[in-house]
Amino acid sequence: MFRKVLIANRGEIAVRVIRALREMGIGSVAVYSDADRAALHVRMADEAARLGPPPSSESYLQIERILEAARCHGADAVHPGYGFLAENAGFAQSCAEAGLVFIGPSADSIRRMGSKTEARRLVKAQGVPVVPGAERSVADLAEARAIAGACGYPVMLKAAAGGGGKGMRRVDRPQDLEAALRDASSESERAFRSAEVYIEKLIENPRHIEIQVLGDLHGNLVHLGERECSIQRRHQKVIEECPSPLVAAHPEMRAAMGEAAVRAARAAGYYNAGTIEFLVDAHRNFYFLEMNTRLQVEHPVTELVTGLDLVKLQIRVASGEPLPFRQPDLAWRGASLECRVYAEDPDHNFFPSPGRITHLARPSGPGVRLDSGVYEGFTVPIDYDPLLAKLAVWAESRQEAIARMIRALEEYSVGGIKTNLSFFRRILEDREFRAGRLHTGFIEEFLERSGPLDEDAGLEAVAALVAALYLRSHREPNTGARVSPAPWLTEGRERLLR
Amino acid sequence: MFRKVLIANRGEIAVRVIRALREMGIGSVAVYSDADRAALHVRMADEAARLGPPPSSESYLQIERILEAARCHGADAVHPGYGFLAENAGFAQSCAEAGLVFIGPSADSIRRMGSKTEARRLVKAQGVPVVPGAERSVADLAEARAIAGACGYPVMLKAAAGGGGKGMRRVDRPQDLEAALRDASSESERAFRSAEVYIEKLIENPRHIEIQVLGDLHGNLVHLGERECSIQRRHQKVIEECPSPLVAAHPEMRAAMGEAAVRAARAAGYYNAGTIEFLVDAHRNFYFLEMNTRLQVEHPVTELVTGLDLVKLQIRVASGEPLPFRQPDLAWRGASLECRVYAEDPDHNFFPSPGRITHLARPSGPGVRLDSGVYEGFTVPIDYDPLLAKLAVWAESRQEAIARMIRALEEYSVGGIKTNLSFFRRILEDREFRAGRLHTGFIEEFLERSGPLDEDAGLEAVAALVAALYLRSHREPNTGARVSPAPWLTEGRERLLR
Amino acid sequence: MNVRVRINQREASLDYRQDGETCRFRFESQQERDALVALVEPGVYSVLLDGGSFEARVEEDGEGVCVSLRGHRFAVEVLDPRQWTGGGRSGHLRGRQELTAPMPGKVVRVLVAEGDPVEAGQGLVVVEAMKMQNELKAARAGRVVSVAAAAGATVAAGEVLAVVE
Amino acid sequence: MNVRVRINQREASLDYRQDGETCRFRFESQQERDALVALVEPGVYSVLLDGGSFEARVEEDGEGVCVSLRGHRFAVEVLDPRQWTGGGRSGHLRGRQELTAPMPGKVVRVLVAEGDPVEAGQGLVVVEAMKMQNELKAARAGRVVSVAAAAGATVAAGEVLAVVE
Repeated sequence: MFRKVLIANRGEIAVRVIRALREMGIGSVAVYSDADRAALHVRMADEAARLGPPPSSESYLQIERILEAARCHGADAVHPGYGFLAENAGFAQSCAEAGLVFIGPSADSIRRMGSKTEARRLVKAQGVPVVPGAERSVADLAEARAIAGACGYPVMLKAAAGGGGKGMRRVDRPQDLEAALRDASSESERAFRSAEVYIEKLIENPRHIEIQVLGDLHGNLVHLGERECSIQRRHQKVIEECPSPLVAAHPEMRAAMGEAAVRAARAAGYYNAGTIEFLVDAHRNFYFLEMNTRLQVEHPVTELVTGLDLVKLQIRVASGEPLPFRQPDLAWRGASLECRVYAEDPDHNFFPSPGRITHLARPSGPGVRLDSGVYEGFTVPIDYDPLLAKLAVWAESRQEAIARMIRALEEYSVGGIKTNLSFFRRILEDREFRAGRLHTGFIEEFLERSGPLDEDAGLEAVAALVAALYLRSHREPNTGARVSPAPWLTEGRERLLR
Repeated sequence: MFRKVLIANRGEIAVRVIRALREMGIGSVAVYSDADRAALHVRMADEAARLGPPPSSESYLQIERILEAARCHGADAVHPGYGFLAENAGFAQSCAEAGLVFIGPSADSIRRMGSKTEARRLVKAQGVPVVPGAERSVADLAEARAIAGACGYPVMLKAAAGGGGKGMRRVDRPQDLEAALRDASSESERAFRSAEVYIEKLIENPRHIEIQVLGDLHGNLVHLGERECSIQRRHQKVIEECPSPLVAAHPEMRAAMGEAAVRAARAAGYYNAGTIEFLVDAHRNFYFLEMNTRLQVEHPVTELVTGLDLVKLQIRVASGEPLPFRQPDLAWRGASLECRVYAEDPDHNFFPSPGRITHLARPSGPGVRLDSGVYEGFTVPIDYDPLLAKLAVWAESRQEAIARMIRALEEYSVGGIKTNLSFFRRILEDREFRAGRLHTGFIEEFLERSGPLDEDAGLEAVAALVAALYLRSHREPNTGARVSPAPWLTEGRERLLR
Repeated sequence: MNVRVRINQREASLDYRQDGETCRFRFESQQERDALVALVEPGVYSVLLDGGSFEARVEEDGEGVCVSLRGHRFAVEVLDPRQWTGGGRSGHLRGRQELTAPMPGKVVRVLVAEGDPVEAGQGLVVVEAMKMQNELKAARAGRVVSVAAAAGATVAAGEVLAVVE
Repeated sequence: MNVRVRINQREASLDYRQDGETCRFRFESQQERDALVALVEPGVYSVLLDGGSFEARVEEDGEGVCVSLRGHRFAVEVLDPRQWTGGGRSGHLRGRQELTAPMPGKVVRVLVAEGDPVEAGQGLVVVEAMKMQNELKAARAGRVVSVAAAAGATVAAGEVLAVVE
């Protein structure tokens, strides 16, 4: 087993890995940019190394500095988390060359699955169904037009090196293709340093259901069941769950999708943790979408239902241990949900909201798991993803898990910055959500059909009283006119959310 | 199902019940004394009613005021939690007479099991083994001498109405009997308003292993497995776990003890949640000790391992629902530990330490469950039990659970008052504890054999530096001599912990 | 104390007097009632009223406060009765829209120039923050009278990027 | 700044100077080193030293502070060099024991009277707090010179209950 592991990441996932290492008795080395000197992962790690200035290009993406830190601190392995360098084959390669174990798949597997077009070819050859579309990136606009025309509109543009919804554009009409291609390419270039984009047939209102796989260095490869991640906004997952309500109603889907996922992973010579993402259409046909060759943000829902610790298993198999179980040993119990808590303003078109957290009340109690990367007093930097924390719950059934999540959300509050906490409750109470009728366009539809919240006159009186008491003790006697909120913001908010 | 439930309790258990009610969509009514106006259970409940001044005799033990509050607020059921009136048959009776459902067993079951001597007779008649001793309370010193002599010293004196370690005394020699009898009687009188005490043979270094039972109003009665609670100080449980390491090594014990527990409970016509406590001797013989006719403090370890929610099940069966499972449906997964976090000073003979909590950092992340009744800024009253919170963990194995608990304890800190947090770690790292060699005298033995902690010279330098920086920014320049800590306290501490 | 409050855009009257933990108050034409109010944490009030327990969390929000209460949020301003003249002021600003940066970030693209006519919902400036590009749009139709934003510039929250009239 | 500290009863020297986040210091005869020290929460310091990350939590504890660090606790006092004369003071107090209430509570029983000789470990006063009875014991043998506690009395933390010499 390793003696010391460097975590090439920040935020909640770095904290998650540090916790696992601590429980395993393995030393942890955090890395940080200047924006993160006081971040929770630095505070919690046994050791810490500075990488550079705040921009990730000068810190968390600096392969050489990370390897240098690992050397200086005597780490023998590197955990990449998700994002940043997690799916960078060059980084995995560099680790290996520096004598460090990369806690993840081989550089070769990352490379093969990292190119979305090669991945499609690879898994298609194994008989895994794929979404109709091109097997390779588009060379130019003319080729794009040809492929899109052949698939039939609407189509999706996707970054070949992509993930996490970046570099994606839906195109409904031929005349929108040029602008969308330009946007997707430039976003992909910025996010992944590759402007390559490919085209797929758009499946209308699909469900996003993915399969967690896990393999060791000895050829054992199992799947840990599915997660449904259909609740997305701008292609970013917002709420995830296990089991998928669809799979729960059609249990044979788990084995079928699991078997396809293992076949796809095996084709890439895959080991360690990875995820095969599928789109599922209205007829329960599933199509390979892509493979994420790393730990997922939403791995806790699988952990809560299977009782496994994916991060510890990643570390164990990376150190050469065989998987401690086989496929038939696995069992799924109860239901789990996860909400991704972002620093963004749901009342204002989800604009990011970095800044200092002046107040933080955190949920706990039965069945509640909070994976947070922040604390009261921390300043959320402007430089990175706005994910603050993940709130996951487990309960015996989906309905109980929903009730528990709502209860936990009531206990959760973040002050000083805006978060999407209030938004989750609205979704969780939605009739369609509760019925499990999910699809990737759910949130857009929901925002269109849901009106403003009813206000309770009884609560209004309490709010007015408390506000008056607060302001009397916090404000100078007011002698001048107050400035009202800019009508701009007020009206924009109303319009955008309608 | 109930519309609204009054919780006749305070602290973490009131919070626990409120959370369950909220998740079930049932209204909650908190009650509070003047010391608890700002307590967490009052803040979290939907409604709240004042009972009276701080002393529990004038507030949480005031049956009439509680019933009046339930009436005023339109509650249709009462959850008693543990402690206070939870095992008061008169209270259960009064609830029934007031048309309120008492969420617990019948007054008759409480009465039969509440008298420890009657309980012994009852279960003995069912063939459940009991500790040798008297079947009834001792009338006077002469009778006590006769019974103790017949059992053979050492013996235990126990409050007939007792529970929670109060009114208990170990007597090793005949000449100590008189003083012990006086102390046990007066402590029992104060705690339970009954001075009755009975005598049992003392089993040397027994393990305390208890069985959770649960029954509905339709005659279904199951056991939910065991909890080991051998880690006690002054007869108060400190660390509990499931499975018991002994039972894990001898799995046939669970069925045997479970079957005996169900038999004992059935003899009392028992329904709702209850616990049969057994002492287990060195030869794995188990003896009925007593039945707790209520939810236990340590119920979370059973919940974590069985996946059940005991409080919700209590509420469901109280409302008349049948148990949703039968004995063969139950399964135990992984291992769970619980630490009881008390406001007490482990460096100073565990003296209670009420006061204002000036700082609170709480553990979270995978497998960690915190049931807390306090918050930063809350003043822990002097009037009640010093239990602040319960920290429970779940993991795949006992060794992993121990490692996880240590990790969680590292994340946990309470400022302003003293707590026993630092003490847990010392036990959890103990070789005997890790080997699962537990008995009820464990802590006393441990305190005798464990030396002072090794101090790390590297850490000393950091501590000195931080202290200097802190003091420079927090203190006036010091011009006079400082007063050193009283030698009294310092020496008392060293001696007592040796 | 008798004050006027604006609560979620609606104006209302509030009369209250505090005596220790007890607060006797009347909201609008409702009955006069006694609330027990305790400040339990900075900015957090526990209110017991008519048997109900309410936990209200107050946060500064511009000139007013935002009160979170049982999952609802209320924007509340207490209006100075001497200054309040009945809504004339908000009318005064109605024709002018100042496009401000809602968060610190970097201007990626400016989509309009001075003098351009814009439609309601038209994108004006794209700001990147926290790895996401966010298009700031016009709330109403009008004409761009000034553009302060420049591509590549770093902007602070609240900074004016453009003005539309 | 050169100070003497008493850390867990042991006296030691500390020389340090702070320059922004960097703190150059020397503890005892150890090598001079640079620590990066950040105050991350009130009373909580993040210290990076020799590649290690240390989180230290400081709490007031009588005249000194208690520093919690990686599961260890250190009682630290910074001694005023002008006043420090080498341990004479603690000797001065050695013969006298003041029995103080370690927590607020109620005196249940007083087990000794003025003039009684007491042995080390002998119980002097029983105080009830938080539903538990706690016997306060003599640390060393001596004679009771005064008893301030009375059965039934409520006592505050730190209140002197008895004095033994």
